[in-house]
Amino acid sequence: MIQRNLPVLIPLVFLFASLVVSGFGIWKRQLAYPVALFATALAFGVALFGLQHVLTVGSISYRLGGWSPPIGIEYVLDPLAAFFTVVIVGIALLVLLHARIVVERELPERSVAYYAVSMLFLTGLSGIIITGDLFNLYVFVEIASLSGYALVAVGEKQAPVAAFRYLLVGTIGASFYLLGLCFIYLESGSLNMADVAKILPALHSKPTVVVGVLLIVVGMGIKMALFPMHGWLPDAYTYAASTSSALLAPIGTKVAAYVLVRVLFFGFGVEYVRTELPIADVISWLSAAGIIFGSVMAMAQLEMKRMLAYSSIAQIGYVGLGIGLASPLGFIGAVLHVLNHALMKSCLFLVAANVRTSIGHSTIPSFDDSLRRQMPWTMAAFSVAALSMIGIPPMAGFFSKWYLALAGIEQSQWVFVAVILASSLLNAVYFFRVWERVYLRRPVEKHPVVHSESRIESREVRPSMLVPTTVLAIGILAMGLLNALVVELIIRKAIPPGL
Amino acid sequence: MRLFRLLTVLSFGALLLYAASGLPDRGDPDAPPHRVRSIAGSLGAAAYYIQHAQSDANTPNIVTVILADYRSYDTLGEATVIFTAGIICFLLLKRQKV
Amino acid sequence: MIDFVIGHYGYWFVIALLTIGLWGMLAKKNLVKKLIGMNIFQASVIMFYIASTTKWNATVPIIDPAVGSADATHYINPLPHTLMLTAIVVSVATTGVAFALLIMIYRRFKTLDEPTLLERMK
Amino acid sequence: MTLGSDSPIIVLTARMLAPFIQLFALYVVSHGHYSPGGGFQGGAMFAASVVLMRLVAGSAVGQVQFKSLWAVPLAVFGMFVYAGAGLLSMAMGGHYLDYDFLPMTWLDYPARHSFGILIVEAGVALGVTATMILLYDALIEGRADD
Amino acid sequence: MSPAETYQSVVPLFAVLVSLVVVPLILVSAQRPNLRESWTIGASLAKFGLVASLLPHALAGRTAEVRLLEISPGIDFALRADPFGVFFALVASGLWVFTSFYSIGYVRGLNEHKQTRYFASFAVCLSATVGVAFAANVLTFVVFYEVLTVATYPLVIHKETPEAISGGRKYLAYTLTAGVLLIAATAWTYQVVGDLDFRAGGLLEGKSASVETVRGLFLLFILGVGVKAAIMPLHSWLPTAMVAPTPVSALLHAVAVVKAGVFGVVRVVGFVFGPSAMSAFGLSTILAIFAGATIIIASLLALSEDNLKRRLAYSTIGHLSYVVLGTALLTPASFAGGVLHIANHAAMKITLFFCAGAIYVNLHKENVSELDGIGRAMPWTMGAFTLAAAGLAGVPPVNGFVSKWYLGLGAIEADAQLPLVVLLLGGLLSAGYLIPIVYRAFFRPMAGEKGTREASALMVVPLVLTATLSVALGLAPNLFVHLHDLAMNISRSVIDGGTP
Repeated sequence: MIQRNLPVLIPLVFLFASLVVSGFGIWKRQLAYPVALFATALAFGVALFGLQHVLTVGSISYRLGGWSPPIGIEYVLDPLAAFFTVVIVGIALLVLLHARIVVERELPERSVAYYAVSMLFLTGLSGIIITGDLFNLYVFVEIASLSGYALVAVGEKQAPVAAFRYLLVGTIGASFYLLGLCFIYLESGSLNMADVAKILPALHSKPTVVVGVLLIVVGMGIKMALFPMHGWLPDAYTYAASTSSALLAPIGTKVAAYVLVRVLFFGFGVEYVRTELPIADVISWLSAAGIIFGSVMAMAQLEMKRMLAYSSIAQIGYVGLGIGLASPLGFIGAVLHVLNHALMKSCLFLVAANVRTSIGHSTIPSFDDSLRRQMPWTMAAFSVAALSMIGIPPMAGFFSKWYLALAGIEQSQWVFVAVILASSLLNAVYFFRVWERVYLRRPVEKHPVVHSESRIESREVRPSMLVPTTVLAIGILAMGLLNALVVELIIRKAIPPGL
Repeated sequence: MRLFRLLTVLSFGALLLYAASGLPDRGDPDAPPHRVRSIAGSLGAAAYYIQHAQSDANTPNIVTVILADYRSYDTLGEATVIFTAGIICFLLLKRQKV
Repeated sequence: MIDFVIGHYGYWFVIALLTIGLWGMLAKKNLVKKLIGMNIFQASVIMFYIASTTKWNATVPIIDPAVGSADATHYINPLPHTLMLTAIVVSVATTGVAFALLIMIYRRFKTLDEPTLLERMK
Repeated sequence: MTLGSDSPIIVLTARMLAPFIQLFALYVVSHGHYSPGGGFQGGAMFAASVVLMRLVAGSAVGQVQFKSLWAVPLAVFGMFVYAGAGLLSMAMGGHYLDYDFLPMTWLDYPARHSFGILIVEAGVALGVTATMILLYDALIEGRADD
Repeated sequence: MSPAETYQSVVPLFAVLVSLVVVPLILVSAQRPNLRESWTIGASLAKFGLVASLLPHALAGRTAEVRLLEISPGIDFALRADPFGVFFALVASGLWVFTSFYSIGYVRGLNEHKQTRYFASFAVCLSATVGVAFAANVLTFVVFYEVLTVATYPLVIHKETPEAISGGRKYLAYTLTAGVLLIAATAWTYQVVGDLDFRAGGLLEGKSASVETVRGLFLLFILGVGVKAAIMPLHSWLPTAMVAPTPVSALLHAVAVVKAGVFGVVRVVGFVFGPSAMSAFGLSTILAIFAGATIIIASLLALSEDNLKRRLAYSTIGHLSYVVLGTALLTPASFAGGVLHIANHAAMKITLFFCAGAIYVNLHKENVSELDGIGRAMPWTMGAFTLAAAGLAGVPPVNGFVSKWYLGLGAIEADAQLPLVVLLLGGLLSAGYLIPIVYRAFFRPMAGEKGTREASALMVVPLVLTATLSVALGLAPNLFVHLHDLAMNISRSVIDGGTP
């Protein structure tokens, strides 16, 4: 029974978790966290099982309500979806493991609702990934978006403003998607992705379809913060509560990128987006611009979370670039980068959260040597993640760039290759800035303490926060060494037909 | 900046007008969404709903049948959306005890 | 030509509404007005669905025993109605969350005017 | 907290109107099979009656009719009815939300679906009612001291 | 010689890992210096032993290989101890033994801070260097090369003075950029060839590639490895990085880092492009021109530098280009000379740096102009210095002569006059910037108090030993480890097109 119902289980686990959390959490506040954590762990187990099942047995198509696809809604758990669920739920599990103390500190009175909303956020994300229906996707996009706005809003003083702006922009994005979907529906008469993929090839040149595709791409581009549509992101990630940023940044935008992959490659067909309507080219050029823009802006930031936010814009550019290249290698690079960046960015945001918990702020110019002495493990994790972001082998970050560079060279897109490589150096600049302060700058103290490392009391965060951070750092290293395994076993099987 | 916004909005409108010019006439009973079979041969959902709603669910209101049966999962999502909104308002506006 | 206009004028009204909504979101300085723009935008998307999937000489999608259900051309397409029911709920939910955010903003900054707000956020 | 209206006419009218709204709401929910209506519409109407009382009589009096505290549990319950119906059919060996597999063997095929729709609509109605009240309460909270 | 055969062996892997494994041990025993240092020494000895155990096989033309895992589809993370790799690993690990002892004397003599970090980074560096030596394909090479870059950084900024930090920045800017170019070159090669395994005689051999592609690739590769090899326009990080503690300069800037760069150049020329492609596309000429220019200019710059370590740094730049020049000439003798010079220069230059460090620890003198008469105060140190200086200038009994001899022979073989002139001029200039130091040390009166004041035995013994080693290798190039035979094998295998 479990095997047959696999696709629907993961969103359901999160949905029921949110119900339980909000229902019982009202009376027993302490219950909220364990329930949320347990649900996520359960979902992670299911996701892993699903991945294993999909890889050994094959994709699962699930007919919700028992109605076969064009009539009812279809859930599809194929290798790509299974891989994404594992990544997303896995990262969420680690972030939630880390969250307890941060949430207790930052939102003492509202932890129940906060966990309920996080569960709903994950419901939305997992639903988006597994669904095979274009309209159902919209519904889940909205669930994820709404909870995303809320996760942003419970942050610093300015957070509601950032969240409101995010809401406006995000709603435009979702409405664009809906409008584009209307055009597609009017021409194809179907909402099922596989069905649309069969119908559309005959209609490719129609202006309606072209505009529909354009609107969907723009809509999802907004959600994934593709370059000129990124305006909402920096404020949102900066002012959000630390846990929220760690939850949103690594996986929120990635899911929009996933939708783009799904819709473009599985819904509209590879040939179409590559040759007939060169939307893939547009995406890749925008992404390239975004990589440079994000990196340059990140260099100018003084606040660590803000720096990481701009860096996210750059990193989502890699994913976009891989999608835009529309080749197997580019696809591998993009999907691998989703995983790698999820690991790196969540690790970095958790580091930022640890720093905030420990010293109360994360302003880069005020960092100094004492931070390293007080929080050696956190800073070690930071170093690993930063090296990976720069793309030093054998860290994970190197390999996604490697595949993207291979893809760029394969298609003689030298500009993209140059952008990918140059951004490594830009990353180096802004991470190095932090690094140099943390490791080399002497604290400004009244009576300078020299050679007394033992005297400085440790202000390292609690194990429940430290463990996820270090696990992620180790994960970065492990993914670097094992990337070929992931690529060969999973991502290659997920390559869309026709690519 | 204002000009830029105006241009954005106008180009958006122009794009939609261009797209709408390619749409079938409004009310055309033979428009793709209404067909019994799509050009790829798959079932046209809408026609199927009209023809089978009564026999499948014993309910004459087709919209209700689609809403709560054929595409009931959508509706579950929809209910979840509204539930989410409620919890969010609870989360955002509950006064913290100072 | 006349046929084309008659067949398409409905779209044009909706498109006009869409652009108005977008303009409101982009150009208005007051956050509530932006929200109104957003609502117009969402509502016009909904209208676009409904308007574009009408069917001449067809009735509401509730089976009339006198007509039966064999011929699909007797009833208008029920699917967009269902979808838009969902979209309406989504729009309501979004508006609700937006108002919650606006209330939060107002409580903290005592203004909903964007330039003033940006001033006070610093 | 709102204080409510001072005018007896308004209060009286609202008090007389509210039960009828509620009755009509129930009608809309249950008659969704045959005419335009259903859970969302009915739920929204039901919530409207509660909100109406809160508006005219003040939030404090409104609590007598429906306690704010119960909004979240009720919404959860409504959602649970819906999602649980799906889960039940899954547990009985069908797909999620496949009403055919609901354990109601005394009903024939279309009737089971019809009944399933009713359950689901009821769940939606409960959820929407509670959520709407929740929204109103949350948005209005602390208005007096702004 | 028997045809090349490959056998599976984990020895290369252990050779890489042994110093990596001690890193946590070093970190754990931070509070107990003696234990910590014994880890370092143990690792260095073990490493040398492991590498040396590969030598007989390498001499017999047998190549140890270990394939670990696929790191990119079609590309294994693999180590191969081919003769050239063994040669370089032998040099690096052998000199690490000396440096370990010397380091202990040095950091304790100066009471340096953060000694744990120092020794840990050092161990990582050595792992990376041996990894570079044993890398079986370009991607593995890149991985270790980048690890080397990062691991060296903490050593460069060890002093944490503003000068050191800015030197570190410059170092990172150069080497990271180079790393990126190298990655690009690697990716491109993979797309062109579909294979990245190093092969004597050239990976590109027999593959059809357009002139532009090959030239572009060569440019990227040479820029990538040329930074660490300090070929002239890319050299400026090296003198700046001399702010590092002297053992670091000694080992890393005489052996590990810069030699990894030069090693990379040889790998690229001999094992990626191959002699036929090099000459067919006119690449060797370009490389030779740059190398020749570097020799002359660096030597001239060394003449005008007063800081001893910086003078030695410029000298290093010049001598690295001897190797590059030898490689670029593409004759059996010049190639062998270039390869031999890797080892010979390492032995001599490490001696010189050890001496500079000993002088600094003992007398706190850094500049050439302050060295008047110290020969009498530190006779052993300056004696060793003199020997090494003579070797760099190419005076016969010392090993520098041997490699220069082969280089000259190669130039004649290639019928190229200009390189010959450059070699001779380079030798003269080397004498020109090193002999005055010797002269000052022994024939100028010393300022201040007199008397013999050698540095601690931990420092003096290693530097005397390396000086002795230099002479010994000069007298008998095949001594102990058969470096000479090995170099000849390598040269033959590359130049004669893959079949040794």
